[in-house]
Amino acid sequence: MKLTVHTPPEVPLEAEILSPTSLAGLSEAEVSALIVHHGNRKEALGEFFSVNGKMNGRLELEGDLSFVKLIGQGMADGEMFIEGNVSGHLGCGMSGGRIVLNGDAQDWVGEDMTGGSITINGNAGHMVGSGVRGAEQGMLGGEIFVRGNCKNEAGGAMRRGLVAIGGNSGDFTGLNMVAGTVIVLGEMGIRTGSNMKRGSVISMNPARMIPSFSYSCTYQPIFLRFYLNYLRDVGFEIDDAWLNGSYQRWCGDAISLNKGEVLLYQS
Amino acid sequence: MKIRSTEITDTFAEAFKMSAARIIITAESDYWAMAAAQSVTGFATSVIGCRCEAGIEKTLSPKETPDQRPGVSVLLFANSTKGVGNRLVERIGQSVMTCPTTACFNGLDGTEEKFSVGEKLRYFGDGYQGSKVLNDRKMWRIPVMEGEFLIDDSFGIQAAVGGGNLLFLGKELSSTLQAATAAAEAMRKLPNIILPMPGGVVRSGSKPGSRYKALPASTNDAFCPTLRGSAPKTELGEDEACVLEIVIDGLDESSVAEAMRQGMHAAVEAGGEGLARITAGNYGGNLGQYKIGLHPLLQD
Amino acid sequence: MSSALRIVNGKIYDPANNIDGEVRDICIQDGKIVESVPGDTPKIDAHGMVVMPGGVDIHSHIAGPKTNLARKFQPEDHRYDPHPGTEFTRSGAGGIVPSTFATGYRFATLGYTTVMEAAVPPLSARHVLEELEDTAILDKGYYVLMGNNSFLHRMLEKGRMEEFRNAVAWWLNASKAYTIKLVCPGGDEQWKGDKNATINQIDEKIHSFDITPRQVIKALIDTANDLGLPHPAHIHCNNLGHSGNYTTTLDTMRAAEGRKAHITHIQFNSYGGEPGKNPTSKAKEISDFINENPNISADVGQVMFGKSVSMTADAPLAWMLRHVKERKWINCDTECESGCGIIPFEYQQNVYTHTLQWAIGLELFLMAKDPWRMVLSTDHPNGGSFLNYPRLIRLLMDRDFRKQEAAAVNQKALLSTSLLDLDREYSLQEIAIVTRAAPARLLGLKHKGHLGVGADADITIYDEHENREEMFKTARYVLKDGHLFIKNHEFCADPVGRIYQVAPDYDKKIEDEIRPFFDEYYSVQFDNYPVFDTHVETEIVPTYPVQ
Amino acid sequence: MTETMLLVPMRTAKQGVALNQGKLKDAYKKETSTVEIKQEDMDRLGLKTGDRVRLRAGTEEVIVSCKPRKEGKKVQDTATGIIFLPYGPISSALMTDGDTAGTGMPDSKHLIVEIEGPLAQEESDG
Amino acid sequence: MDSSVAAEPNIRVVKNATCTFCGCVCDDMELTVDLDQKRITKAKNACVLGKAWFAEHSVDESRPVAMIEGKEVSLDEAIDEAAKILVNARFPVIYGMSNSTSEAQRETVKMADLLSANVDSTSSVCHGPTGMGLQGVGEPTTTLGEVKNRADMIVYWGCNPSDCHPRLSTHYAVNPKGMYIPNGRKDRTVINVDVRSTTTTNIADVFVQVKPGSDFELLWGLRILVRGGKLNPAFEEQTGVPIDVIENLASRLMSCNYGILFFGMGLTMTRGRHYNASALHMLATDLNEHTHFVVKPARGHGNVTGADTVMSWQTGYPFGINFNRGYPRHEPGEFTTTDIMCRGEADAACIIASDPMANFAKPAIDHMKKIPMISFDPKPTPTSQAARVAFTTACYGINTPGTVYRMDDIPIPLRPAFESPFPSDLDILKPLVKRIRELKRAQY
Repeated sequence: MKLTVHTPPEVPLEAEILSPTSLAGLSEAEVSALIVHHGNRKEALGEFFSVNGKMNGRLELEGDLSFVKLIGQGMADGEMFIEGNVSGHLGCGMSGGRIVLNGDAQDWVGEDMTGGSITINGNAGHMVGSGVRGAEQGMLGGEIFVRGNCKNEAGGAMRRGLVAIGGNSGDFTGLNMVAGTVIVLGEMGIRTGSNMKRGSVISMNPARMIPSFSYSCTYQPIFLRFYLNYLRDVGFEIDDAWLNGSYQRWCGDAISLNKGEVLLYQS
Repeated sequence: MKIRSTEITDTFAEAFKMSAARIIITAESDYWAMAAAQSVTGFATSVIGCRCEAGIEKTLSPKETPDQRPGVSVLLFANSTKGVGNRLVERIGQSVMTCPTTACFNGLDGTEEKFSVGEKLRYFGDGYQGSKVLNDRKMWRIPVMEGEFLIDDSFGIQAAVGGGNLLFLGKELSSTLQAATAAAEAMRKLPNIILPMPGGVVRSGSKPGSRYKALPASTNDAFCPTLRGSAPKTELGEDEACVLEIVIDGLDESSVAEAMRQGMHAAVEAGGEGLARITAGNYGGNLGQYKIGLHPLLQD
Repeated sequence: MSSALRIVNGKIYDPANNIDGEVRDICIQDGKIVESVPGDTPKIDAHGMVVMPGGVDIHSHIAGPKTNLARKFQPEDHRYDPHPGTEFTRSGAGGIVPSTFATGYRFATLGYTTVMEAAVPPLSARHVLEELEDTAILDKGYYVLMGNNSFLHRMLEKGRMEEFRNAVAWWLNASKAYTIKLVCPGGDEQWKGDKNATINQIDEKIHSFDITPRQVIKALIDTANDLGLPHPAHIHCNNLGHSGNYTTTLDTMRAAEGRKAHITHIQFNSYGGEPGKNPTSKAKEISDFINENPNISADVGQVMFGKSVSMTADAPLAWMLRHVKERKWINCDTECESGCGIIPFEYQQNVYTHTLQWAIGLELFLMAKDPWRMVLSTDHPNGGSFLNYPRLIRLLMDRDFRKQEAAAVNQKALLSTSLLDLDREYSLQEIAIVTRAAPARLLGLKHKGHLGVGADADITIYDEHENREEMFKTARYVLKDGHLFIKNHEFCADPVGRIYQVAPDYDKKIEDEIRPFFDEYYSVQFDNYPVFDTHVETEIVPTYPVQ
Repeated sequence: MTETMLLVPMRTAKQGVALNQGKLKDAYKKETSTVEIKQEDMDRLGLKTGDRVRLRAGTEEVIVSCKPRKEGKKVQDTATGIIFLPYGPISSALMTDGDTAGTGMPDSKHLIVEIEGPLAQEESDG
Repeated sequence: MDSSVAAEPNIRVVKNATCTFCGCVCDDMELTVDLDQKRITKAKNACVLGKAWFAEHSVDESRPVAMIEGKEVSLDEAIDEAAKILVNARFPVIYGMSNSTSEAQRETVKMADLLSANVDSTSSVCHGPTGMGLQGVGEPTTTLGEVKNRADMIVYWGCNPSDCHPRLSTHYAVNPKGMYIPNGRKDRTVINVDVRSTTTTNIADVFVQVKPGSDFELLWGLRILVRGGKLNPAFEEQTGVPIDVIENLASRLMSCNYGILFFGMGLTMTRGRHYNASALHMLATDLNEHTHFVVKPARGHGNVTGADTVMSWQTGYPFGINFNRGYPRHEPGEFTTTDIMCRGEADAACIIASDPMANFAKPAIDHMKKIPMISFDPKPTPTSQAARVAFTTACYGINTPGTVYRMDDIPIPLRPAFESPFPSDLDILKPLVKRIRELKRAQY
């Protein structure tokens, strides 16, 4: 099924029903009649989108989605392909299926995610794959791939799963991490891994570490080959040198459990 | 039935249900992968005394291994899933984790049964171990003095076939040994099987039971040429003065059978006139689950 | 528009008037229950339903500074339990500590119409009163913290009991509170003044004052009795939560020396065993004492499995809990008056101590000979949310359910208690006692908790249901002051509740003593401290001082 | 001369007092358009009290006057390359990045600016 | 309760009045009021800021009570227009509140609920990140009286109370004698941590100068020491503070009897924001393993704390709240006003007693220029100038009674000095809410 924006919303449109899971089994007319929240008004989805085709596990969205929030919330299965920039909370609470976005996403991509995958072929905002405010742990599983850059707090309080950023990340990458893996192929901002308990933050560029991380050694982590190969398989450009390369291992955060690591590629 | 001058007895090898695992050992170089593989398969000729049977299946090129390093594939057999699992824990812990630069991966996908191996060995990390889960694969990273030892959390264990065998009955030692050696060499090239005995060949074939209570098996007197005159029953003809056996464990019956087929051809070629007969061991078909007939293998 | 109403055909449970399940009419006029109303009065047909007075909660943490801090620091909890507004009601957030409006609506949905906030320092009186004003539907009041009051400690130290009593009365007036609350007397003083120390036994000396907790307890129990407060001193005992604390509890109850006192969430103070080791149940010892001493009343403070928040004026206790698991922690000291600690918590069935606490609470209920003096509470949200009440009621009423639940808990802890030997099942009448009649009577709210002529027409009507949890989860009809606001389980109005306070007389000269103390040690002006009468509307409940 | 410096908007008692008089009044405008610079930096840039300087952040620029920063009496204050400007419409105008990093709060007290001065009188009037 | 006494005709003295300029909310003002001129001529006990606050809030009767598009209108007309703007909006934003009474704040949140609007206070550009720190890690804190009575260690971190909260030191924290601080200042150690020396540095015993933007690292270093660890040289490189100075600081903090960390925008408005505040909260929490330690954000406007407090009790969340879905949701960065404006999402705004047109980032101001705004302010400001509907209000505390929450959450009553011809925020909000309700009823 394909949904195309014919009238862009004037204020934020909360459309958590936009997922293959929510639309499963619905006809064009039924989908058009679904209620979305345009600011403080309830309006029919058809007021903004034209709906075409049958729903068979694959949903396509296209158009000016820059004010559309919560796309793919709680998605459990199927595939969703999005052309255009989207607002916040893409794929939040997602448990399965796959989202591919050709465009940029704003903050909170995949917050509280437990499974499935999100691929963003543009840039993402803050808190990619991060836990919600106040919570002790965030992402419990699943994969988020951002081809471009993301901003602060990528993988914050993550417990399981993979966040991979093709470009640069902002500050506090892997903040409060409980476990899991964050890979940044570009450069990271400052204060990577603050308060992390366990887990790995990996970057292909040098980074300024907070002093509560201790340098251990430079070595060749075998496990990383699995990740880099996997990223190559899903379409990231992986330099062969990274596969065989040496990485600085920084242990931290000493303020917490001190069992996390930051691995920095040494060219 | 005869191939060239060698008689093929119309009998069958009686093989048993076993459980098996395949482990992939990788390392910085062929040398270290093989060192670990040899060690991990050491002293694993027979479940009777070693609690498992293990052997090297093949060497692997970097393209064939999960981490793209040189590797060796090893098969390990025992009588139960738990038996295999426990041996893996012991042997990988002692022979792979110890060996420089190695990593150790499960080589059997999609098995119904899995056994926690890395999950148990991780405790060696004394709290510093860490796990990684990627695409449903969970691995443990155990810190060691040289870096870290990477091992899969669990290993697949599948039903397998043990005790496939061929008996080479020769007129004298040298041609019998030639025949057996050639057969073993040919068989070792095949996938999914191992020959657990030294060099693939065993001379101390056994029968179940013993006059001594403590022993579960004892020498196969019916095939001992030196006892032809004293044993109550002998299987040897007058000119059969030397017997060697090849034991084959495999992941499935057809792999074992194929190995036996190729083994027989190779033996006949190499043994020449000296190889009088090829037969196989069985217990009348009452003990094993598989009966691999020799004649059917050679018909086509 | 006539404000009369008649409820017909319902089974009435009104223990205060000895009506136990009889089918009768209830007549309502101008917010009160009356003898009769004219024949053409509108009716509610309660056929097949159970009619009870509106529920009365004697001890909950629903408003004030610590409740609000607990709200503020748990966005992750509110997030998944929004409370949408309706045409008649305000919206809010739910979770373990709901917003004020949501608190009121959710209590009302259970059939509760009166709830008491259990602990607020007087310095925050304006705050709690403003929150109570914004707590929908309910009638309410609050207990003011006095167990760690520096001025009162000084009076006591000097043996100036007359001034002590006048000061207490001044403070009750100034804060517009309902009664005196003690929380771990002396404990907060040690906490603030002695690098986070605490005080456990009631005969230890309080840091920097030459007095003991026992003296504070005795003096405040006496003062509450002497002032004739409708509800006696409401006591959170010392040593709460620690193994072996039941002796402290017994000591505290003995300190009342026969005068009226209320021990709150007593379950948390009924533990045997050695300090620092696993607790054991001393429910029997505690129950026996209460059964034999009619001057003592208590509420249970049942622990229910699941999420809770420990929020207490017992600051050292919260710090102790923080060492169990390093979760986010709030501490807030209140000058000259109190301390406070907050920490999110979760009671788990498989944990020995948690099961033991759960079982002790139930033992206390089931061993109580006089349900009028052992009333229902979870110390919301400390032992669990008030939304657990229906489940708790089912545990009390349904032995089979209790056994079934007991099968899933930590068996080592369970078997160390006598819970499985207790076959008692509460009747509907007894439930009406522990959730309505008794708390109203203990609070001295004469118009509450019963359906006799002259009572406030706060009435709950439940569909009768064999599963008592389902039955008590949502009332079909609820009336407040004769005003129907829940009809067929839906809100149809949003009546405003009262705030009760006491205003005992005192000798105004005490102000001359308190004023200089304020000038020296408080950060607010003495004249700005008492809540202005214009601040909120309250209703004064009379006191009957002992001459 | 042009240099890159860190601009820290701040509150001062004077600004607070002027705020009460009214934000559209001269006292407030004056206080919020005078940047404080460490004497050492003033000297290097060739600035005197009352000189006009241009501050540029991204696409925005403002012209303010400058004065040497008063330092604590008993301490050695080592911060160079940091300039201070009382909060107001001018400091806000230099806050060109509205990104709050998911907090609601822009980096209001940490603005990287180019400082250029002293400006000629005509230029600063224009 | 009435403590006002007539001193002479038309001069009134109000004792125990409350200054609502900053978060100290001092309630010991003695105001001399010229009732004829409707102005305060003297404010005894007030600090320099308080004096200006009282002196400058005279009444300018020439100002219209309400304006639409800059033209004078009646209050009713303006209320009607404001109600229409808000009811017609799909994403109305209500913002401000920190210079308003808690009574008005309660009504404001009620209005937001009724409108299914977005509501946010100036907290979000002040100590909002501190609130987020609280949500993340909790906070040990206190009322100011306990600081006066017990604190022998006072740390001012990234704040400058001598300029911004002058009486914080003189009245509450540093100078006064207290119950266990018999000698006042002599019994206390004052430490100032900042990127520069300020007037506050002059009253400190110890000044620690930290490199701009490295407070987080310094706090982290202190935490490591407090938790029994050691520091590596990178701490000195990154913070600019010598290791021995950090060690000395840590041991001083650990060895006091009762310590307090006051902090300000130096942490919340710089890179790291909420996490800087978290780090400070966690440092104080760690210190409680050794001694008693608390923190206190030195909050700005008179009742910004009240805004947090009121919103928390009514909605469960302190700021950045959205009612679009018929119930409150909270997400800093999403429902905070700067962000909403920068992204161009709001289609109307109601600004109560604050001035975002002067304080917000440039892109936010650009959007606000495009949408209909309503402003409540006693004085003309850039915001009131840009508003379609501008109300002139009475000044809280000077003209109107009510309750204000001090920076330590303590509610303080107001004693108005003289009557204003202008309505209070509450006086406008109540009929506005009523009008909104009518319009909404008519709409559906």
